[in-house]
Amino acid sequence: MDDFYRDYILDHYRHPRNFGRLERVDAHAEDINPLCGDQIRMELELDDGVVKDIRFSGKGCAISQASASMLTERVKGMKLADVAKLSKDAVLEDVGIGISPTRMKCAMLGLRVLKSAAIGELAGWPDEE
Amino acid sequence: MDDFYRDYILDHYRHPRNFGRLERVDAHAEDINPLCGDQIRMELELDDGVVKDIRFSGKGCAISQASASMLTERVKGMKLADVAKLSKDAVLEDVGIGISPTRMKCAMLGLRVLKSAAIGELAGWPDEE
Amino acid sequence: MITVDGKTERIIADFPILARPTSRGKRLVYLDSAATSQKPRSVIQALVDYYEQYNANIHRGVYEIAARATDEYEHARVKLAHFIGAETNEIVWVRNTTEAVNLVAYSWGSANVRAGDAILLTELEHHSDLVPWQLLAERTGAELRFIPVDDRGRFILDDLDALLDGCKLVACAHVSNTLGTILPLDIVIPRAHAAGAVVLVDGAQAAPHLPVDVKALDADFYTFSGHKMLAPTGIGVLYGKHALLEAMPPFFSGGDMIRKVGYASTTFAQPPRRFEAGTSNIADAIAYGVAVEYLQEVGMDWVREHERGLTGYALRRLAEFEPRGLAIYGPRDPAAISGVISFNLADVHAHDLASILDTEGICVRAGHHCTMPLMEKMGWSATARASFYLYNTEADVDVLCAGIEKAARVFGI
Amino acid sequence: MITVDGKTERIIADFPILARPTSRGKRLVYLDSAATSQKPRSVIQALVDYYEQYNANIHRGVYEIAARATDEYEHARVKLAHFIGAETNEIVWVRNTTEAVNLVAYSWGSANVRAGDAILLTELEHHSDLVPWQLLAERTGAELRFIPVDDRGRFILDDLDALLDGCKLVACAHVSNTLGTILPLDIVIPRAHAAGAVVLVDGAQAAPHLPVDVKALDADFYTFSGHKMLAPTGIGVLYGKHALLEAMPPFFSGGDMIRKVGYASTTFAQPPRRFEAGTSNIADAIAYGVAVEYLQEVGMDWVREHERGLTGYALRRLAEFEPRGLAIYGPRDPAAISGVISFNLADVHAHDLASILDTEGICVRAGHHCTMPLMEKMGWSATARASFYLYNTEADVDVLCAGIEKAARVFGI
Ligand SMILES: Cc1ncc(COP(=O)(O)O)c(C=O)c1O
Ligand SMILES: Cc1ncc(COP(=O)(O)O)c(C=O)c1O
Repeated sequence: MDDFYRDYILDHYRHPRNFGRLERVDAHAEDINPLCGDQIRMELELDDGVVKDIRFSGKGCAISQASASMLTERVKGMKLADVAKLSKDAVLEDVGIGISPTRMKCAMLGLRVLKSAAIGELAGWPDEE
Repeated sequence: MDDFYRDYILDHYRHPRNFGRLERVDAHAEDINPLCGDQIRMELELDDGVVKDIRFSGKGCAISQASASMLTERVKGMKLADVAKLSKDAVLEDVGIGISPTRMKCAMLGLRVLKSAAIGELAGWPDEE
Repeated sequence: MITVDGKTERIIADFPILARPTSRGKRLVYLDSAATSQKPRSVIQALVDYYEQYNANIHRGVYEIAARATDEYEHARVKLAHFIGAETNEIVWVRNTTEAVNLVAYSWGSANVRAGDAILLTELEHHSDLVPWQLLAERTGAELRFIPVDDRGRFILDDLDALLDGCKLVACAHVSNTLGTILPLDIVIPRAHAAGAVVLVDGAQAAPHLPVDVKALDADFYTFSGHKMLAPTGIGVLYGKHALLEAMPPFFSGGDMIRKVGYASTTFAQPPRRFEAGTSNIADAIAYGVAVEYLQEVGMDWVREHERGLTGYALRRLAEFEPRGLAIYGPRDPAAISGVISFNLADVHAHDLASILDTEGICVRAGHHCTMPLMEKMGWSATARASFYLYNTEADVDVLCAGIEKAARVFGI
Repeated sequence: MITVDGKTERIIADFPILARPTSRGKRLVYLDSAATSQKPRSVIQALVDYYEQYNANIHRGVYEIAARATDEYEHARVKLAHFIGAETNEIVWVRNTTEAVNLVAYSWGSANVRAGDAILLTELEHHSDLVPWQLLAERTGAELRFIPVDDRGRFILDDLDALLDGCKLVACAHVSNTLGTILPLDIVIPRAHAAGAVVLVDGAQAAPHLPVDVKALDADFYTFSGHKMLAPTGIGVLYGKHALLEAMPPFFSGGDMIRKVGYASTTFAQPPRRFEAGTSNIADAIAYGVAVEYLQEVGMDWVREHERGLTGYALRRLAEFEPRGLAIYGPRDPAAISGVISFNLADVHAHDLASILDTEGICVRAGHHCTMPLMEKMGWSATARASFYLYNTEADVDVLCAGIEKAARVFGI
């Protein structure tokens, strides 16, 4: 686990990319990891089914924040339909090795929130807020 | 335990003395051993603080029925105040050796009922029935 | 005739208590598995391993032993789900069957049962599947009804549809703990559903002894206790269809069943966690997983066949005492009952009989078996009950019969 | 400076898990006893003895092993009563603190709390002593109030009498699981009683660590969990004054808590049995008796002194990191807290800190510790928590500090 906290992880933790809120929000979702209390909100601006802009907000550990931050970089410009199909591997590729199984939920929190925003938007779910 | 079931115990079990109900009831009590379901009711006729007549009724195992039966014989003619003070030893003296600890409650059921009838009468408890 | 095949012999060797003589030097002949079962070495060892190697509180620990405890605990849930053909998120850990029934009576019952609704039970329910419904009926003004049984404890289903009219819930034992009668769920459940009722099956005596598939049965709730099926005391299962559980309000509240708590209000977790407040019985849940694994390795079909054979043998052997006043209650057909036989010897009270059997190392239960209303209906003040499990043999039945012979002699019968 | 006196060394030797290295070959440094404690060999052996020698269902069995099981089980109740200065019939077995609080909330609460009544808690309650009262307030229309705490988690009792006005119940933790703060019950209970309120004390973090005498405290209810005090998971105690318990309606119903059952109605047993429905957690209750015996032999005064010394040492050692951004929450006076310290290292999230400590064999908890509202009030999203027990030493604190040093290095602090 100690070898997980590489420089680029700490950099994303301390200087998260695409952090904040959007003016125009076409899709969003929010969740909390009840095990540790980490929270993440994802907001998306869409243009013809493509992620034009994205912001995340929340608080939590280096794993959840860094992986959410990297995820936002990865999906900008992606088709929403492809975002909805993103797999765990995408996150693991971003964050690299060393996460212990107990912390896997932290790493996947951002992905879960992003995917539910995407799937919700695609399926036309009623807005929950 | 098997040596407990001597002839006189079985005789009291099969032919309980003072079994039934009284015409005139000056004191009575009834209880159930929730562990095995044995039930005993004791009815007393009093004359100037002395047990003039007694009946017990109920159903249960040889131990509870025989010891209740013997107890009724023992207390006929006794002062109610002395009945209220009867100890376990009186019953053990009557029924003899061989009761396993698990069955002690059965042996003492009659005594408990009889004593609560006596104590209740002496203390002028409100009639529960 | 005594036959112990190699398999039974190997099973017996797995149960340390069966190798321990009683204080009088007798072999322990344990015929009270309907009250609680004995435990194989692997289940006991699972407890020792947990406490010696990875005891830690679960779900929120990031360190190594907490992770292992969480994994093993949740894996036990998977094993239990598999054992009864359920989904993992349909398995709620409880202390025992009694808690499971109460949980449903409070949470589902209070939300769904109204004055004038009917709740249908049977006449041979264990107190644990009777009193919670009496209290619910009292709280709500609902009416209790009972599927009657005949004088051998066989169900009389002639009026079932009339009984089901207006019913919100049917709660019934899969197997009677007093008589062993198996309820024909394949008849009752579809008709209950057709009448719009939800069905809770008290499987305390069935899950240990018969192959059970809750999906095939289409039970809405199914409740059972670990301690009757090789697992430790203190752990049991409430199975509920996920949609039903999801619609139920929480019951116990506190740590581990919440999503978000403020001073003023709280958001609750999804089932099954919603119903598991506070620190779980972690060790016993893990050991329960080991217990059902043991049963699956032996094979539940084998268990059922083994007990059926034994019950048949016992019924034949006990019948030899009938001329001397032994009464056997319940159905006489081993195919209609699980391995439970209630009986009385002439005028010997069941407790006296059990005490004399105890001197020979034989453990049978005596009393009302927590089915007082049934006993009263039948006019029995108490019965002796022998119940069998996978570790019992025809030799045990023979010792029982020798014990009954001794009791008859003591009582001059 | 590392000092391990002979007594602590002997205690450590009694805990098998402490002799087992982690998968990375590190010594296990267990600093999470506030979540659950480790178990001494004698407690584990009590389980093995029960299952290998006399496992049987209790109260209704006449045979030898059932008698022994009943005796040991009831004797454990006597030991627990003795441990907290209660009468035997005031000890109700439950699964854990959470169940105990819920039992009171449902049974006593539903019978006694009405719309407009107030229930007084404190701002640092564990969810288990908060959410049940939220739900009760929702059911009844009662109002929740909170004794405030200052920014170090010290109680502000200035407005206590105003808060108590119209209060039916005060429910408060004896010791905070997040900050270790000890509530001055000698002030709160008499004033609560003077105001006519009943007092439930959540003793989950106190009974394991301080000498507790419920009669001297004059608590009306006192709740605690076995697993936090050397006993197995799955067993706990609700203490209630007998007169209160006697006036309470039953909660769970079923086998073993009844006096007489008919199809239509039921008479209930006296407390404590009235509240213990179904087959109890027999083995774990017996082992709980062994656990408190162990604590009594060590001496609860010794436990308290040992932890106070250790907490003082830890506070001093942790303070060395303050210049590098380590924040210690809660009171800094070891006399005002039990052996619990919450902290954070600079901008390292508590979970990351705990994960790095884990690589060194150190077990600490990280998160909200089931006190979300307190965390929110204080503005902490998570804290790391080290908690001590009788088997911890100054050497453990030193390993912790070395681990923090490592985390600081990894995070470039
Ligand atoms: C103060 C406090 N109250 C209640 C609880 C709940 O205890 P349990 O999970 O054993 O029910 C805990 C422990 O987590 C606690 O620390
Ligand atoms: C049919 C039936 N239901 C319910 C129960 C209650 O089980 P437990 O005591 O484990 O809650 C039992 C066992 O005693 C039983 O036999």
